[in-house]
Amino acid sequence: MSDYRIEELMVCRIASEVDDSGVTVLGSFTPLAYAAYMLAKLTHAQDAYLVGFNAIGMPAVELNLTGVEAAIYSGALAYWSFGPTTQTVHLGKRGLVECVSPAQIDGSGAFNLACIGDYNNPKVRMPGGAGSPEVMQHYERILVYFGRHDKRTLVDKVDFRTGQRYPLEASARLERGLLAGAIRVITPLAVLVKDDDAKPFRIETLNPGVDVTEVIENTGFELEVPTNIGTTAEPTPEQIKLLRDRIDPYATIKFDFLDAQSRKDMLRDLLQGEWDRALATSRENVGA
Amino acid sequence: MSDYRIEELMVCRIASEVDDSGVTVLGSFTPLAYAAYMLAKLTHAQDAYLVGFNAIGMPAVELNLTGVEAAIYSGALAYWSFGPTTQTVHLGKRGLVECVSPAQIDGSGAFNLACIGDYNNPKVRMPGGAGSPEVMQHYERILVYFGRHDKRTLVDKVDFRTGQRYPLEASARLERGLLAGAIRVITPLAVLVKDDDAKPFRIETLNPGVDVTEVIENTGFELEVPTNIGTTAEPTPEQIKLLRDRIDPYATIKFDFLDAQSRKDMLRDLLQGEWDRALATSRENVGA
Amino acid sequence: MNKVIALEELSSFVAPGDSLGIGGAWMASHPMAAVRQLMRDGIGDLHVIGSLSSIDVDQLIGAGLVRELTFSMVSLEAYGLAPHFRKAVQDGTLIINEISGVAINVGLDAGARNLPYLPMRDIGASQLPEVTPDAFAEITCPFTGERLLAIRAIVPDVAIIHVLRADAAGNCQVEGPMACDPELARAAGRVVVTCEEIVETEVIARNPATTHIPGFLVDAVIEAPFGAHPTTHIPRYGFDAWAVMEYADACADGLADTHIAQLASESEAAYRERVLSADKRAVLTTIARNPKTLETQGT
Amino acid sequence: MNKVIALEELSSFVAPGDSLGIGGAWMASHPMAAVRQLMRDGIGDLHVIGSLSSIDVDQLIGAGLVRELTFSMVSLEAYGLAPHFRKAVQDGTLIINEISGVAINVGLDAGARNLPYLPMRDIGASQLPEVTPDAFAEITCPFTGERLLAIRAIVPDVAIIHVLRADAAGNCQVEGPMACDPELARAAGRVVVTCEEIVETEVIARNPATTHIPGFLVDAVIEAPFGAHPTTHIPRYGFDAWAVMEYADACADGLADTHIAQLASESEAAYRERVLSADKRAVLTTIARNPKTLETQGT
Repeated sequence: MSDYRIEELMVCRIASEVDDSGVTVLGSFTPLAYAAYMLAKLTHAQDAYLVGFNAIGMPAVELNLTGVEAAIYSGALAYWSFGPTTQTVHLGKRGLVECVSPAQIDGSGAFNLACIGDYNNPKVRMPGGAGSPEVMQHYERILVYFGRHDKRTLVDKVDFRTGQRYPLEASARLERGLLAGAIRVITPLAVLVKDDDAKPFRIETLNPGVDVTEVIENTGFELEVPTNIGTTAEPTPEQIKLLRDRIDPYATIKFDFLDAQSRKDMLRDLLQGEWDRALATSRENVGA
Repeated sequence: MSDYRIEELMVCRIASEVDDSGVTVLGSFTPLAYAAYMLAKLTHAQDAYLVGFNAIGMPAVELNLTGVEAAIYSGALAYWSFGPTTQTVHLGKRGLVECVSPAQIDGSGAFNLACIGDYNNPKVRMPGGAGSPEVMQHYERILVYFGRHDKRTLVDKVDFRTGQRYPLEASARLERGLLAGAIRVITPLAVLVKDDDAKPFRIETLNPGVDVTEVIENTGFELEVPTNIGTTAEPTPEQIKLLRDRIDPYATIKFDFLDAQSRKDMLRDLLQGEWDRALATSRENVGA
Repeated sequence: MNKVIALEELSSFVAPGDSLGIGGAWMASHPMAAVRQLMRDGIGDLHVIGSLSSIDVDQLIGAGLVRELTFSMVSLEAYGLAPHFRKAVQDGTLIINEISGVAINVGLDAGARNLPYLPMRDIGASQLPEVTPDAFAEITCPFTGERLLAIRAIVPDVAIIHVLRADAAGNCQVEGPMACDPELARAAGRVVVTCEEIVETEVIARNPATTHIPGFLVDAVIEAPFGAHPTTHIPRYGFDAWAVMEYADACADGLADTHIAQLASESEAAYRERVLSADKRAVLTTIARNPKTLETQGT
Repeated sequence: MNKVIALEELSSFVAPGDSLGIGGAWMASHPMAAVRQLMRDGIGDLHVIGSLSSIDVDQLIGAGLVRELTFSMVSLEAYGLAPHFRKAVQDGTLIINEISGVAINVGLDAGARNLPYLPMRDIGASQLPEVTPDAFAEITCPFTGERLLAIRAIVPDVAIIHVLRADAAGNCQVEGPMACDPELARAAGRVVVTCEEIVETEVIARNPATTHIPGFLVDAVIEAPFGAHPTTHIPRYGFDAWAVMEYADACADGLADTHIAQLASESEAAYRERVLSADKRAVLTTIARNPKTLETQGT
């Protein structure tokens, strides 16, 4: 199998973490993560319990820009406000997989969603971390993904620690009443993993065709480099077909891999398509 | 107006405390209290917000032994489990009127629903207080009622303090973040009130035809006796009509005023009536 | 994910010695079919945790299955003191942890949140913290310096709860009294649900607002029609006060052991056959379907 | 009890200087009609409290009405950084209390319970407690000795929340995203609700399970169709991404002031007339009514 795009490989790697042993909550609209959860639900993890907004047990949905909320609610099995959801899932040891895509991560696992520059006098103020500090600390499987792998995102030290899973050692976590589980960083080049505060991130797998040097040279923090490093699994034809035909027919997952201007162009195109389709449907319905 | 029974006067006195300024929650099945809340809702307090079981904003219901749950749910405006209800209403300063009918009360306002005799080696173990300790402490208007007024119930010192509203002074309560409001004891003889820990219960009103000496002689704790004591308001003809015709057509409110054997007889009679009516309705429905 | 088991398999989920949270409150929605199954199987040495308990807990005590009881009330309401509870406490044969009713909810809430305690403002000058010191402590607010009451988390090993309908994955819907069942389900280590009816997931999705216990909290689902009987399960059936009065009378007449032995010796199907005559079923369902509400003019 | 007021009377419930909780989350169900009314009335010096904020908070900042902001996120998501929020923080003209998102829910929950704080286990090695020290403290469990995080109660003077339907007494129903609106309603001193539609109480009673905010919590009810626009209000209308993109573009092109001035100068009816063409309405309602779900074989 070679006919796949790098974002599709990343989607499949994320999807492989999703199963039916816990609850996975959709956060801010992050197409790559959404696509991965839907792919899991359409393949190996059909019983995966997903939560979107306040829709508990949401169905699998097609990705698009304007209709995701409606789809998430159509077929949901329960409605909970954030209170019970955060208490029961996020803090109640039932959170399974979390994907976060921060502006920066460093070798300690700290990530930054707050600011570039000094917190009190920032060069760029970013949105803030929403529930990511808690989620990063309390869920079982933490996946940090990036549309690019370079020293501007994988940095020596984050400008601000919005969150940091700590401690990382399984025994220390269990002793504190927390779920155990590593942090993984998933990028266009490789998968990195960290499960011990005293040790650096380790290269877990290299994406097909990527050389270990390329990873080291583009990472701003120290890496442990095992002698034998496996290759990240390639998507299967079935996965690619599901992604392109059903889950993400308009290729929204490209979003995280584009620069600002291309993103804007992509959004405009996607929205034009959604407008046209909705208007056509509306006229059909009137006609019917 | 003289054609009323003492329990009807007590119902009307309790009803007068209910208005639409807070939420009143129905506790264990206590016909006198239920009748009072329904009477308020059918007269001066039509917007009173009542909660029964998990039915938030329940309708007014007819009193009976087997169908109250169904009626409470029919026309309810929301469903909440005990969690949000107790947090928001009981502890959240929204509880308005609470009626409790313990085995004993003493001059401090302490009441007992646990045991006669020593707690660790009781002569009679009673049911326990359910949520009454919190309710007694957190609601605004506390009404303690008894089917009889004697020194076995209004005692010098309770055998066990299931609950005690403390402190009672409005200023001390507000300082502690609690709602202010007095405790009232409502009996076949009189209404007693206490709003200051340092002072005894005061006779607020005497029921029609009751002499102050009778109250003092039948009360196991010290009473403050003002020089001028008013008379408890008598029920109006409209109130009596509503109670007898609509709210409590089978006179369940007598229950608290009977001895054990009469209670049993009354329950048997009431249940026979409910069986016969339900069976007749069921056959009509089959016939229809 | 198919979590459906037979009532007879309940013992795979409740072991002797367990702490066991029992759902329902007052005379409503107690998981009585499961209580009867525990009696059939003789699963004993239990630490039972109730919210507002009645015949459910009284029967388990009567069957000799309860070592310890955490409770705020055990009562047959109009039908008298709970006879076995009363006797066991008076005889000193039952360890009791008496906790105020709202505090039990707070304790379950703490358990649900993976916390060792939660604060509440206070319960006045009650003596309960004195007789149940393990449940209550004082704590100071780190922001305001106020003295508050801390309630220890309650985390039952297993909870059994009765609901109206559930799918095979354990998504549970309720349309009548549910007590603190959702909090209990969140707090417990394992959750077994009995239901009036097992339905397809599509039925659940038709009215998600009534799903009070989502499937991810549930370990086993048991279909048990009239599973709350003789307590109510609105909107299906009203309160079988006749049966509860019969129980109270039997206990008062010294026939408690016979009554309990009967329950323990027959299957659930035989129980329904014996106790729920055609007339009784007609009466209980009619009561549930013909609510006597009173017109008011308010909003 | 009739609590219905006109949108124009909002200023009777929100005063300059108030702390103001704003409902909704991400791009869903923000009370935008009320936000626009605050801009019309120029009610300023506000301490805004959001959960997961977006264009609602950004516009209020743009209109110069926000003195202080308690938040976990302000974002236009795919449509970029929230321009006025970003500028105000970079320029140092806004007091910010940045709190993690779950902790905000915990703080509101504390407020709802009349408590000065609630504990949670921890948020890892985040720096937020360092930059927002008033919101976080350490506390020790009096039972287990565990170190926990205490979150200070959040008690807004007033909350504004948008819902699907409400009756005149303020019983509110929601069938789509509701964020932490119920918790916000319980925590706030006053609650103003805007709704797509005011209905009779009988309509509420028909499906009580969807009533997430009971009337006793609510002080005023305002009918505001498309009151969450341009954010979504499921099941009525989908996300007007076109309008949000236009807002982002206007701000990027230096036309923010004109854009905000336009919103502040027109009535809500004029806003709907201007922004919601027949085609736009058709598109937004079609999106809401034609959910694109994917068949799976799981349960």
